[in-house]
This record gives sequence, C-alpha cells and structure tokens, in this order.
Amino acid sequence: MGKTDIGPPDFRKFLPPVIKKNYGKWKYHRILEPGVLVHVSERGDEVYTVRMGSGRLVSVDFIREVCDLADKYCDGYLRFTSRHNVEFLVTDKKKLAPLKKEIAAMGRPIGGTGHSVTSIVHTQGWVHCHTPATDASGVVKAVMDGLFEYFGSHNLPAQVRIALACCLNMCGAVHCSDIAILGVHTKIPKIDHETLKNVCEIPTTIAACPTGAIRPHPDKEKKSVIVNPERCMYCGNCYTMCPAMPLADGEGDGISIWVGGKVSNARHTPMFSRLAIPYLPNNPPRWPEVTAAIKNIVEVYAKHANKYERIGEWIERVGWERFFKLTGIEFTPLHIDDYKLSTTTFRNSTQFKWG
Amino acid sequence: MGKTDIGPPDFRKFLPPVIKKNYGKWKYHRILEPGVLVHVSERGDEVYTVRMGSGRLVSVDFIREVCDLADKYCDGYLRFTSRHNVEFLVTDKKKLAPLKKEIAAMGRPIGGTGHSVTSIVHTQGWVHCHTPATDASGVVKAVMDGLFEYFGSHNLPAQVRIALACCLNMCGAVHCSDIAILGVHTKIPKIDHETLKNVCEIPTTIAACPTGAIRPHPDKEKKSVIVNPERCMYCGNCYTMCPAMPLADGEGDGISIWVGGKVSNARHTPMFSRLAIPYLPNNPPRWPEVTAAIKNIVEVYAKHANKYERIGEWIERVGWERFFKLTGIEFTPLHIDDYKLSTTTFRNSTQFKWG
Amino acid sequence: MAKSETPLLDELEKGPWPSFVKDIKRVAARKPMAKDLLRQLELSYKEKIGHWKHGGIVGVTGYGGGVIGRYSDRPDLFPNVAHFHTMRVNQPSGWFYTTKALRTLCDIWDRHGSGLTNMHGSTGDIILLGTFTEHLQPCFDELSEAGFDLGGSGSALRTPSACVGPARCEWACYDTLDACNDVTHEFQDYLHRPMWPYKFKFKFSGCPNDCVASIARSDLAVIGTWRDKIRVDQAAVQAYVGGEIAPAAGGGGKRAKFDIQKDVIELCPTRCMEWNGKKLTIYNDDCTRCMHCINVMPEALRPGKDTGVTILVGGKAPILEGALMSWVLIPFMKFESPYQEFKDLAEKIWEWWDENGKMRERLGELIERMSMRKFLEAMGLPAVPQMVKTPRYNPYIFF
Amino acid sequence: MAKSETPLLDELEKGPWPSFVKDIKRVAARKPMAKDLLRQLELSYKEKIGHWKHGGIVGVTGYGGGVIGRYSDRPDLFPNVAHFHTMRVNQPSGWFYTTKALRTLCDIWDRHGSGLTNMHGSTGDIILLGTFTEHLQPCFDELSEAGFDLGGSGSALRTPSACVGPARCEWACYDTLDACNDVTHEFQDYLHRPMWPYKFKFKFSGCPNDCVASIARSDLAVIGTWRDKIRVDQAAVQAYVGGEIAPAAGGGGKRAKFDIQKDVIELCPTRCMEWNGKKLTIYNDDCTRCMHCINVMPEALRPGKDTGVTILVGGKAPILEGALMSWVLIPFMKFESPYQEFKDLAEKIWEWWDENGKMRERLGELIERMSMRKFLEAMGLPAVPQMVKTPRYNPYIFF
Ligand code: SRM
Ligand code: SRM
Ligand code: SRM
Ligand code: SRM
Ligand code: SF4
Ligand code: SF4
Ligand code: SF4
Ligand code: SF4
Ligand code: SF4
Ligand code: SF4
Ligand code: SF4
Ligand code: SF4
Repeated sequence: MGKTDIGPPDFRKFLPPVIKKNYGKWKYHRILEPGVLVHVSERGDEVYTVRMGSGRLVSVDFIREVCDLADKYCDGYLRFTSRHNVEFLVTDKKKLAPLKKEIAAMGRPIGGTGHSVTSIVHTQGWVHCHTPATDASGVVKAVMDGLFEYFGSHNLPAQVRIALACCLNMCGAVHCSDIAILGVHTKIPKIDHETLKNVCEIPTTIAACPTGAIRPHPDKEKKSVIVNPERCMYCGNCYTMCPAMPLADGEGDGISIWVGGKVSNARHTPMFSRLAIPYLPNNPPRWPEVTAAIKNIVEVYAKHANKYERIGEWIERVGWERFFKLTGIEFTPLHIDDYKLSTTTFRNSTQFKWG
Repeated sequence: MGKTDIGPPDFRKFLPPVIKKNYGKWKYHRILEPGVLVHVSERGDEVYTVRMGSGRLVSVDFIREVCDLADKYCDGYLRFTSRHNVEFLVTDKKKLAPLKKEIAAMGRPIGGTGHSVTSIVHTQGWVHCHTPATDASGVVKAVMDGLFEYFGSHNLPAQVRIALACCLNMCGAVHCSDIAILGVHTKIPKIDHETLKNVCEIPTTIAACPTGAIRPHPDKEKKSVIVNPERCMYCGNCYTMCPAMPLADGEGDGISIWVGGKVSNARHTPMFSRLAIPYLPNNPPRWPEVTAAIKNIVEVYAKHANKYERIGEWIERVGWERFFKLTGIEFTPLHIDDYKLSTTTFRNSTQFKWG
Repeated sequence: MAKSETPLLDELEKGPWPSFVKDIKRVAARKPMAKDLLRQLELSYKEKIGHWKHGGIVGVTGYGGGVIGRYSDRPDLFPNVAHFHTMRVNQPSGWFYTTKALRTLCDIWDRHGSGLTNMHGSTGDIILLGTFTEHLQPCFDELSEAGFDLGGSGSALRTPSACVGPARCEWACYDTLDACNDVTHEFQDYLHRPMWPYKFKFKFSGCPNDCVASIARSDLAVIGTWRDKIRVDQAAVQAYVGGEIAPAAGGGGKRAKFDIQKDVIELCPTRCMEWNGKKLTIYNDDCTRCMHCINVMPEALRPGKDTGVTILVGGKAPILEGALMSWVLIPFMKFESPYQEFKDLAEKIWEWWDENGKMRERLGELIERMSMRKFLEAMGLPAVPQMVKTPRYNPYIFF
Repeated sequence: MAKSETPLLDELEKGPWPSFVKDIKRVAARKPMAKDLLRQLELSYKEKIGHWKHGGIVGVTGYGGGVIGRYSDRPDLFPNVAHFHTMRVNQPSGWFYTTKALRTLCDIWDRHGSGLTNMHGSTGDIILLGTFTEHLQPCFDELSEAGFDLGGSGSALRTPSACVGPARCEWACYDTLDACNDVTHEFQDYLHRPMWPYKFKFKFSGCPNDCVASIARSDLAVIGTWRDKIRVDQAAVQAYVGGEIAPAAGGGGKRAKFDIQKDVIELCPTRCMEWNGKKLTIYNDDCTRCMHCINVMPEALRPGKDTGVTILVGGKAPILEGALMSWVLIPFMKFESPYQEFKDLAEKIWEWWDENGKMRERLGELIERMSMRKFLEAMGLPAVPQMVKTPRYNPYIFF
C-alpha cells in the first residue's frame, strides 16, 4: 500500500539551476518575440523561456516528446503554465533556434505571450464529464484553428483570454474571460420517474433548484417530481443532485458567447464576462457558427480598441450600444438580466449613444 | 359644492408677458451674481431672475409679502423653483437693485444658483407626519444657518444638493443627493397588543416586513404579533400598515448622513447617496452634531475637489478610503451593505489606496 | 413679558436662514391652530418624539385622495390641532403664479385653515398645512371656485411636476409645462380616485440636467433629448476661451479662470470633443448628451434641433425592496401635443401594473419581480442596448 | 485502407492548432481504453450528446477524494471505457518538473490507465484521464512510491495553485511556490478527507496581475502587494521613451511606437503619474498598485520592497446564487514562512463556515447570506473602507 498524505513533491527538486540561483532575484524581462521571453536577474543571469502551445488533453507520448526536448535543450527541466502551455527554460541563447525548429517540426506552435490569444482554458466536455451541454477539446481545437495567427503574434491591442466551460458549473474562469464559450442546455430535465426514487432524495432535489421550479409529483404513487417549464432556466443543478434528471439534448444543447471579463487588476478592476450571443447550435466537429462568431468579435475588437485596452475596457469606453452595432450581433430580451441583481444592470441614465 | 376634476389652473394664465413672448425662444443665460440670472432670447429680449431662499414651511403672511414684491417689481408675476425657492422675474434691469435691497430688508437671502448650496429639499418631520424619526424644518434651519455663506456664493467646486427625509420612506430625493440627512429609528416597534387586533390585519402586518421579522404572537389569545429584534432594521413599514406598532423613541431616534448622490446626467451618470455616518443623536433645537458633521463634509469637499466635481464624482476619483480619512469619519461594519445587493458593493479588486 | 411657551423653538428664530418659527409665530398671533402647532412642536422638541397619530380617512366628496388626515395625540393639550389635515392643491405647471391667484389662495386658507403652507410639497403640490375635518369641503369648494383643484394621494396617480422648461430655459427639448398640464388634465379620474396597487408618479424634465429630479422621484420620467448634432458657435467658443464671456454654471468664485481643456474637453464622459486652440470639434456619434459642455458654455453650444424625449421607468424611494432610479424604456420618442403615443403607453403600463401588481407594489418593483423582458413583451417594445448599463453576467437564461 | 471509425473526429486532425485527436489516436493504437474513448466520443459527435453516466463513489484506501468516478452509458459498445475514472494528482507548485519525474508518471499511467492526461486540470492537478476501478489502488501505490499524492475533490480542500512567482518573475511580492507547497502539506487531512459543507479553494498570485486567476477561482485568494513606493529608474524611463528599450507586454506588433503619455500616464487608473518630458513622478499615495506602468516598463519600474499580500475571500462559479469574485478581507498581511497568521485565519474561516454553512454552500454564499459584518465579527477583523467599492446605499441598517 502506498504511503498516504505525502502531499505534492517539493517543487525545489524540480527547479533548474539557473532558477534556483536567481530565485526571487529576477530584475526584469523582455518579450524577444512571440512565445519567447528572457528574464534577467540582478546578478545578470539570463533565462530564456520558449512557450509552446498545448491542447491540454495530451497523451503520455506527447509528454515524453516534450521531455525529450527538455532533456536536449533544458538539462531535463520544464514547466507548464497556468493556461496548460509548456515552457522550456533555456540558459544558453544559442539553443533557442534549434529548439524552436524542433518544436515547429513536431507541428507545435510557439506563442501565447503578450498581446496574443493564448491557449483556451477549457474543461472535459463529452470527453469525460456527465453534465456537458457541448464538447470542450473539440470546440477549442476548432476555435484555435480559426484564431491561430493571433497565438504566435502580438498584433492585438491587449491580451485576449478565452475560456470554455461545457455547462453552467463553469469550471475554469469562464465568468471572468475576455471571451467565454459556455455550453447551455435549453430543454428542461427529462425525468426518469421509475429510477428517481431509488437514486435521489426528493427534498434535496427540490431544494437544488435556484428558481423553485421543482415540485413533488402530483401523483403521490410516482414518488417523483415534476419541473415547471416556466421557472426552469436549465442550470443543471438538479441533475448534479439527482441522476434521474438529465438535461442533455442533442437538439436543444448549444453554446452561448460572453465577452468583456477580466481577472487582472491592470488599469481596470476585474470584471465578469457579459452575454454577447445567447445561443449558437452545437455543430460538431468544427462548430462553424461558434468559430465565426468568435473570430468576428476578435477582429472587430482588434480594429477598434486602443493599445492596452482589454475587450471589457474597450466596450466600457465605446459603450455596449456600439459593441452590438459594430459586431452586428443582435441585442435580444435574453441579454437583459432577470435574476437577483438585475436592477443593477439596467441603465439609470440618459447617457447613451444612439448606436 | 365646488366643481370637481377641473385639474390645475392653466399655467399660461400665469406667464409674465416677457415669458409668453419668448416661450421656447430662449437662447442663453448668464449667472450675473449669486442668485441673479439673466436669460436672453433669440429676439434679444432679456428676463432677469432673482432667486430668494425660502424655508418651504411658510405662512400666508409670507406669501402675501412675496406678492407685494412681485406686484411692485414683476408686474404681479412670480414662480417657485423645484427646490421651494421663490423666483422674481424682472424685465427692467434697473429694478434689480431696489428689489434685492427690499428682499434683504425682509431678512431673506438671495442665492442658490450655480456652485452653491441651494435650499434643502425636506419633508414634514414633527410638524405633520406620524412616522418621523426626527424633525425636518428645524434640522434644515439649523443646517442652513451653518452653511449660509454657501447659499449666496459660488465658491464651491460644483452644485451641492442637500435633502432631508424624516424616515426611511424618504419623501423627496434623499436617495440621490450630494448630502442626505435621513431620520432613523434604532429601536424595534413598541407593540400595543391591546389595540392591535382592532386596528391592524395581522397577515398584512406580517407581510409588511421586508426581513420577515414579524411573527404571530405565540400566545394565541393576544391575537397580536411579536418582532424578532435580530431581524428588525427599523424601516417603519409595519407601522405604516399597522398603527399599533410605533417605532418613534425619544432616545433611540436620530439622524444618519449619506453622501455622493446625484440626479443630473452631467459628466457622470446619476448616483445613489451612500452611507457616511450611521447615527447622530437627535439634539433639538439646533442639532449641533448634525450641523457640524455636514459642515465638515462640505468644507473637506470644497478644499479637495476639482472644479465641476460633484461630491460623488470627487469621491469616485479619490476613493472612499480617502473620503473617510480626509473627513475623519469612522468607517464601521454598519457601512457595509447586508441587504439584497450587498455583493455588488464589496471590493472585488486589489485596487485600493492605503488611506 | 410673559415667559415664552416655546423656549426651544425660539432658538430657531436666530441665525441668517429664514426662520419658519418666526413665520409661524406671526400667524399664531391670530390663529389658534398655528399657536397650538407651535406648542405641540415644542413638546416634540422637548421629548424628541412626534405627536401626530396615524392619519384617518378624510376627504372631500367625489374624491378618494388629495387630503392627508392628521390628528394630534394630545388633543387635550393642543385642542386646535386635534385635527390637522393637509390639503394637497395641484400646482400650475412650472409653479408660475400671479399674485392675484396667490392672494386668493391665502385668503381661502386664512378662512379655512392654519394659515400655514408648504410651497411646495416634494411631489409639487401646494400643501395647505392643517385644518379641521369640517373645513375640508367648504375649503375645497372655494378653491374650485378660484380655479384650483386637489392633487393626488394614496394609491392613485400623484400630482405630475415639470421643470421651468421652455418658459425660461434655453435647453428645454420639449414643452414640459404643456405636457405636464395636458397629462394632468387627461388623467384627472386616476388622480382623484385611487384604483391602483399603489401610487404612480410622472415628472417632466426638459433635458438631461433633470431639474425636477425625475429619474429619482417618478415611476415614469420624461427627459428631453435630441438626435442630431450639438449646435456650435465657434466665435462664442473663442470668446469663452479668451475670457470675454464668463463660463456659466457658477464657474465664478475663486475657480473663475476658465480652461477649456480641463473644464470641458477632459470632463466630457466620452472624450468626444477636441480643441486645437482655435476650433472645437464634437464627434456627435459618441456624445451621450450629458449636457456638461453646454452647461459651461451656453452662449457657444446649444442642444440639437431634432428633439424629443427619453422615457424611463421604475424610479422610487427605498420601501420595500430598496430605492430605484428609473431605467431607459424608450431611448427616443417625438413629444408634441397632444402626446397621444405617451398617453397610450401610460394606459398600457397601468393596465399591466394593475393586473400583475401586488398590494403596494410599485411599477419598478413589479418589473424587477416579473423581469424587464416580460414587461417589454407586454408593452410591445423591442429590447435595445440603450436599456442596459451592461448585458447580464448571470448565466440563468430562460430560453 | 479500412474506413475510419471516427470520420467526424478525423476532421479535427486538420488545422494548425495541435490536434488532441491525432494525439489520442497514437495511444489508441496500443491502448483499448483510448480507442474506445475515441469511438464513444465519435458517437457523441454524431448524436451531439455525452455518453458518461453520473459518477459513482470510487477512491483509494484512506482517502475520501482525489478520484472522479466515471462510467460509460454504452459499455456494450465501448467496453474499455465501461469505467473511465480520473485520478487527480497534486502538481508540484508552479508546475515545475524534471523529465525524470514526468517520465515516471507516464510509465505508471501507461501501466494503469488510458495513457491520456490533462496537463493540467483547471484547479491545477495532473489529471490522469480514465481507468478502471481495479487500477485505482495499484496506480496510487506506485504514484506514492514515486513521491506523488492525489489532489482534492468533493466537499474538501481542493488542490491549491500558485503562479510561477519568484522562480521566474520579477514582480512576485512573496514566495508563491513555497506558500502553496507549505499550505498544501499543512492541510493534507482536509484535502484527502472531505468534511466540509462543500469545496474550498486557495490560489496564490505573486502580484495584482493575478496570473493564476485567484480572484475568480478561489474561495481564499492571496495576491502579492507592497506598501511603500514603486522603485523608479529614471534613466531606464528615458530609454523607453527614446525607443532604446521596447515596451514590454507585447507593445510590439503594429502598435509598436511607444508613447509614454498615452500608453502609461493616461492609462493609470488614478492618474497619479506625471511625465514632464524628462522625469517621471509617481504620487504613490494615490497609486492603487494596478501593475500597468510596471507591466509596460519593467526595466524602469519595479514594485516596492515593503511587500506582503492582500487576502480576498468568496470567489466562485455561478451555481447556485451566481458567480462571485473574491472581496478584500485583509488589505495587507506580511507573508513569510511558516505563514502561521494565514493558517490560523484559514482554520478560523473553516470553523465558522463549517458551523454555519448549509450543504453545498460556498464561503462567498455564506458571507452573503449571514452578512460581511457577522463574518468580520467572527474573524475578529475590523471593517475598513478598502473592503468596499462603495458604502451601502440601502438604508436598512441593523443598528
Ligand atoms: C506563465 C504565466 C504564469 C504561470 O504561473 O504559469 C504568466 C506569466 C507572465 N505573465 Fe501573466 N502569466 C500567466 C497567466 C496569466 C493570467 C491567468 C489566466 O489567463 O488564466 C492572467 C490574468 C488574465 C486576465 O486578466 O484575465 C495574467 C495576466 C497578466 C498581466 C495583466 C494583463 C493585463 O493588461 O490585463 C500581465 C502584464 C502584462 O502582460 O503586461 C502579465 C505578465 C506576465 C509576465 C510578463 C510576468 C513576468 O514578468 O514574468 C509573465 C510572462 C509574460 C507573458 O505571458 O506575456 N500577466 N497572466 C501564465 C501564462 C499563461 C499562458 O500560458 O498564456
Ligand atoms: C429653477 C430650476 C428649475 C425649476 O423648474 O425650478 C433650475 C434652473 C436651472 N438649472 Fe437646474 N434648476 C433647478 C433644479 C435642479 C435640480 C433638481 C434638484 O436639485 O432637486 C437638478 C438636479 C440636481 C442633481 O443633480 O442632484 C438640477 C441640475 C442642474 C444642472 C446639472 C448640475 C451638475 O453639474 O450636475 C445644471 C447645469 C449647470 O448648473 O451647470 C442646471 C442648470 C440650470 C439652469 C442654468 C438652466 C437654464 O439655462 O435656465 C437654470 C438656472 C441655473 C441655476 O440654478 O444655477 N440644473 N437643477 C431649479 C432650481 C432649484 C433651486 O431653487 O435651487
Ligand atoms: C407631503 C410630502 C412630503 C413633503 O413634506 O413634501 C409627503 C408626505 C408623506 N409621504 Fe411621501 N410625501 C411627499 C413626496 C414624496 C416623494 C417625492 C416626490 O414625490 O417627488 C417620495 C419619493 C418618490 C416615491 O414616491 O417613491 C415619497 C415617498 C413616500 C413613501 C415611500 C414610497 C415607496 O414606494 O418607497 C411613502 C410610504 C407610503 O407610501 O406608504 C410616503 C408616504 C407619505 C405619507 C403619506 C406618510 C404615510 O406613510 O402615510 C406622508 C404624509 C406626511 C404628512 O403627514 O403630511 N411617501 N413621498 C410629499 C408630497 C407633497 C406633495 O403632494 O407635493
Ligand atoms: C476536472 C475539472 C475541469 C477540467 O477539465 O480541468 C473539473 C471537473 C468537474 N467539476 Fe469543476 N472542475 C475543475 C475545476 C473547477 C473550477 C476552476 C478552479 O478550480 O480553478 C471551478 C470554478 C471555481 C469554483 O470552484 O467555483 C469549478 C466549478 C465547479 C462547480 C461549480 C461550483 C460552484 O460553487 O458554483 C461544480 C459543481 C459542483 O461542485 O457540484 C463542479 C463540478 C465538477 C465535476 C466534478 C462534475 C460534477 O458535477 O460532478 C467535474 C468532473 C468532470 C469529470 O468528469 O472529470 N466544478 N471546477 C477541474 C478540476 C481539475 C483539477 O483538479 O485540477
Ligand atoms: S463545466 Fe460542467 S460539464 Fe464541463 S467539466 Fe465542469 S462540470 Fe463538467
Ligand atoms: S435545470 Fe436548474 S432551473 Fe431547471 S429544474 Fe433543474 S435546478 Fe431548476
Ligand atoms: S419622510 Fe417619512 S416621516 Fe417624513 S414626511 Fe415622508 S413619510 Fe413622513
Ligand atoms: S420596522 Fe421594518 S424591519 Fe422592523 S419589524 Fe417593522 S417592518 Fe420589519
Ligand atoms: S431640466 Fe433642462 S430644460 Fe428643464 S430647467 Fe433644467 S436645464 Fe432647463
Ligand atoms: S454633451 Fe456631454 S457627452 Fe456630449 S459632447 Fe458635451 S460633454 Fe461630451
Ligand atoms: S501574478 Fe504577478 S508575480 Fe505571479 S507570475 Fe503573474 S506577474 Fe509574476
Ligand atoms: S501601478 Fe497602476 S495605479 Fe500605480 S502608478 Fe502604476 S499605473 Fe498608476
């Protein structure tokens, strides 16, 4: 039996020498080119970082290939970033070119630094979770193919952080991303009245619904529940609590697009992502409507925003009226909040632009 | 029996000739001096306006005196402003000086224009209402005595609109004023169990409480209700619905001060007044603590704000941390919202000043 | 000299601001009601508590509102204010008066009441402050004779108010006085006979300066606006910059020195103005009509000519769900007499509110409870981005 | 050539971004689990619906979490993913690895699972993606041998994460890696044995750029800050202005031309910087440490030296009451090993949360329900204006 409670390995064992020597002593960095950084320490030491795009869902073969590169160029050390990219830490500047060449040869992109679209934080989707309203890895692959030029370049006004979550549980930071791709159900749960009583506690299930849409089944015999379609907004929390209430539906499920979220405190305080497009159909394998919609938003943003303006900061300056006009996205009643904090989102001023 | 449903008299009968002639044809105005405006029409006609401060609670004698002046200088026309001041409309510039002299002789101030403290919008208080937690006219008199210099001058960075409401019903625009004086109860309703059942409907009374603090009296005989002190925040709505639940209390009642509200759309969108001082004691007849607190706020504002910055705009620029530091007002747990929209008021950012 | 019965109140006779105590004392000399009011107020000042009982139901024949019932809780001490009801008299739009009309009012009130008034009440009425029940009807009859009528109270349409508008302001984008007067006359039935879940208020401001505080104090705010360009007189702009004309809006005082860059260009909320030392350029597409530049340079800048109104709904004080400011419902509506489109909208709103509103639930609270979406559907109005500060960030969408 | 069983997924082998389908296919050649995963995913692509059943309770001896149970709803078609549990392996702080350690992990997973992983999961774990129940314990044993342990899941402390911090970033105001590692080891019991109302997450970012998204994705966010002045190297500022050094933060590309006034001075949220053509002045009292000027000119500007952390609480995703971002609880706390003050605070928070939290009620939701005031009282912390964006505007005060 393996020892328990040993916790994570001590990161100090995994620090390359140049990092150990200059730990906490770094002075400044430069972005030499898209995907390549240099950090210079107070002693003058330099570490070069080559950031390689990764699809996050990776095989052990991929990991071994990465290790081969790290052994060859980085004395057997490497790290991953908080957005799944791989970082090769090189001390000898001359190794940069050959490393980059080998990475390219593997068909892997270098980039994700500075004013780029870095890799998309995403979740399990149809690959592993039981509550998804869309796939994750597939949508991310399709969208990044469409935005590929922006990964390895610095031509955007500021960083564009995209995240995907395949249901309203929103694993990851979909609720604070420049662009968020959110899987949505649009059909009420299909209740399996036979199994419900064996697999669910009725009071907990009823209490699981934020809008009180679940009531005991009128027919006492059934020992089940029913959902009031008027009150259901497809959040999926009942299914999380009660396996007999799945919402997934081949036709109803789809994707909503949200914009203007931000995590960093630079310039503007952190912001939530706001609804841009309520529903686009699931259209595997390449989700053309989703990729087109996101590309349109990125390109309208790139054309109109000032330098250092994240998408949310740009929209705050020009106004949401202007965002919908420039992107051609239709503003619908669904865009208007109707939950607990709705009144704080309504416009209490005659300050607005005509379009 | 008087005819009913005749509605208000037609204002056109009450318009002075110069106004009738230039109705909708005014071109621009100038503020000649505190309390004196001139409006020039497209035809070049001029109308001078002399604005006289009024305490709003005025006798017929006062009105007759005002009429005497209007007959003498304005051909028998006058108007009141939306903040209870009297406006004498003069066409002959030479009449301004004598009019102003007579007004001064009556002990009435001229001012309230431009960057001044104009008259305080207020309500009934102990003079007439049944739910007040303080007086209105008395507090206003005391506060305006303290701020008198600011009525007839333009030395403030921008307009300062002060309003008073004697209970949380907030008659007037206390919820959107640069400085708001709000009467507050701090003791739970004193229930008159004897009369309650005759004067109140128990279900309506129970439903009247926003925080569900009212429950049927445990002793069924009583046919009354009880209040859970933990849940009561002294809003007075139960007393509005049920005369047997008065909250007024000589010791507990007092005044809270709110700042940073705004109605106009100029520069910044309209804003709510925010809590500055949760409680100051009722100290009639001159409420020294209240007058001192307001004078302090006005003077700190006058010293630190930029031109055209209303109090709310100034605070938004320097930060609430700086407001509490500069005014010396203590920030307490009561300042932190704990009602429905509380989370939208918490600071979700590391952007703040140390003081 | 007999010791004063009101030592505390007497303190309020001092000080530069006009003293309501002095004013009441004059009337108290000849009016017992006023005298007892002062004496009861003195008791309140001593005990720091009001002495008025919960109002009863009083009124005049044919009306369900317009009078606030008030009874002293110490009629033994202050018999003359045993009753102290107030009558709300609907003011002429813009609070314009002739001295003749005002003197008539004073005479009537001298005869039938305390001789005290509020000029005016926060909703806009002339408040005749304090009389006995038996005086109500005769007083109303004389008022009606003199061409005045009562305002609203209770669960009814309350007295609408308007800013001075085109009568004396160069920025009025519509005739606020005519609109207010017309609408008040149109809906007299709703005003005098409470029939709704709760009260409903209109306010008419001629431009976004909102001088009648419509956005904070009315369920349905009508604020003037324009769709075309701000009219610019470049010569006048230079005159301001050169100091020939003093900037308006009280730019005077020790902050007199005018700096167009700091005082105007950099304070425009959308930074849509440029000044190159000679010429002022306004990118009107990005102007949100906040009024600031016009406020500061009235002789150089004027609102556009293609004027109309923005309609906002929902404003109210805090009880029960928390204070609300009105929200944009219709970004632009042409607004000329007889304002039929507006009146139809009002009727539609009342119908929906009356049908769905709970007891004492204001329009804004109902919209919050039912959702703006359902309200728009009921009104047959489109959802437009001008209605929101921000689209939803909550993911619970009722597809 | 046999027709592909996954025509739809094959489409995702095209295109420049690395293809997870290509990657899985390599492993599928030798691993039936991977093969069946692809085949089941193809079915999902066809039917546009997932094929995983609600997870069951699976795990390893001694732990209540770390494993997510997963079963295919078509074991008949895809027997090799009848079980497809994932194991969450606690990552080394900052995701630093040696190739030796990674290769060991790969070998273990090759032996015991699908050979597929997520590097890494959103909370930070190494996700070993898919294996059968019987493999869980042996796999864990080998992992433990190799010095790895499981991460958190269920109503427990989840795996803490840290930004790269002082290992490679010049802006780290504290040792994010050491803190994360230390805290994770300190609370192993809470991590492996779910005992709370619901999950609890820590995240450690070295400065307000927040590169581990702590403010959005953790109940208790630790963000580096400083109390003294930004360190300025005037010569380096001139070098940026002169173009000798390119501005950082990707100022490159077609927006290369650096303009200190437009790119820095005018973007400072508090306008507390001045540039007179030669010298940069920062009024540090008005600086809110947003990082922007430092981000743009890293060779000229550096955070202060009197460093520590700001503690924020409450961040979470939308279910049930709506998403929350963490709120300032403690503006400044010195933060050095062994972080005792921080650990005591965490214990106090858990105690209060455990006592008052309803089932599945996160810390942020509990604070909202009970009030920040009650939370501060329980924590023995003072109310300070840094905690609010704005004081209350709601008048319902619980005196
Ligand atoms: C490696 C990584 C940290 C880690 O521990 O793994 C990292 C590293 C750096 N970040 Fe970051 N950030 C990393 C995730 C983040 C995140 C988190 C996220 O995206 O989920 C954020 C918050 C994003 C947001 O606001 O939504 C983040 C917001 C920033 C910012 C603020 C940008 C802004 O203007 O709002 C800066 C400053 C800058 O770039 O000018 C920054 C700056 C930097 C610097 C320059 C810090 C330094 O001096 O070393 C690092 C390299 C520059 C670069 O990537 O261009 N880093 N950075 C992460 C790389 C992710 C990736 O693979 O692309
Ligand atoms: C007479 C009156 C309208 C009426 O129908 O009675 C009025 C009249 C004028 N207002 Fe007003 N306002 C009047 C109440 C208001 C109110 C309502 C209130 O205070 O309850 C507001 C909203 C206040 C708020 O935002 O909280 C108001 C916000 C303004 C503003 C915007 C000020 C700002 O920068 O925020 C302006 C523009 C300016 O002054 O530069 C303005 C400008 C003006 C002008 C210059 C308009 C004009 O060209 O004639 C008028 C005279 C100037 C002055 O008073 O300095 N008026 N004005 C009201 C006089 C009240 C008094 O006796 O003091
Ligand atoms: C007389 C007046 C105050 C004044 O001295 O000017 C007044 C006086 C009263 N108001 Fe008011 N309100 C007055 C304007 C307002 C305003 C401002 C406005 O209309 O522009 C408001 C805020 C806007 C709004 O309506 O929300 C206002 C919000 C309230 C409320 C809170 C309503 C809410 O939904 O939050 C109440 C409570 C209620 O209706 O039960 C209230 C209730 C009352 C009552 C009837 C007291 C009661 O609970 O029975 C007061 C009678 C006092 C008395 O004994 O005379 N009064 N009240 C104002 C009407 C005079 C007039 O007709 O011109
Ligand atoms: C694996 C992972 C997604 C990924 O592909 O990376 C994940 C997967 C799941 N999450 Fe998550 N969450 C993951 C990070 C997050 C994050 C982000 C973070 O931790 O930084 C969040 C947002 C922050 C937060 O916790 O609020 C997140 C918010 C949720 C929620 C919503 C919680 C809430 O209070 O709103 C749920 C729902 C629940 O807990 O019942 C959830 C539930 C789940 C479940 C267990 C599904 C369920 O309802 O039983 C998912 C299992 C999927 C599967 O079959 O493998 N997951 N989840 C992430 C954890 C991997 C790791 O350990 O490193
Ligand atoms: S976002 Fe939803 S569907 Fe996707 S992994 Fe998280 S819980 Fe599962
Ligand atoms: S999906 Fe959400 S809203 Fe619909 S019934 Fe289930 S818990 Fe309620
Ligand atoms: S604010 Fe309250 S106490 Fe004052 S008049 Fe209005 S209802 Fe009466
Ligand atoms: S005063 Fe307000 S909070 Fe207190 S019991 Fe009455 S209605 Fe409820
Ligand atoms: S609201 Fe506009 S139009 Fe009406 S008085 Fe004020 S400034 Fe003039
Ligand atoms: S009206 Fe306001 S928004 Fe429009 S140009 Fe003038 S200052 Fe700018
Ligand atoms: S959060 Fe700050 S310290 Fe950490 S990596 Fe990002 S920039 Fe560096
Ligand atoms: S850190 Fe941000 S707030 Fe401070 S000086 Fe730099 S830009 Fe301004």
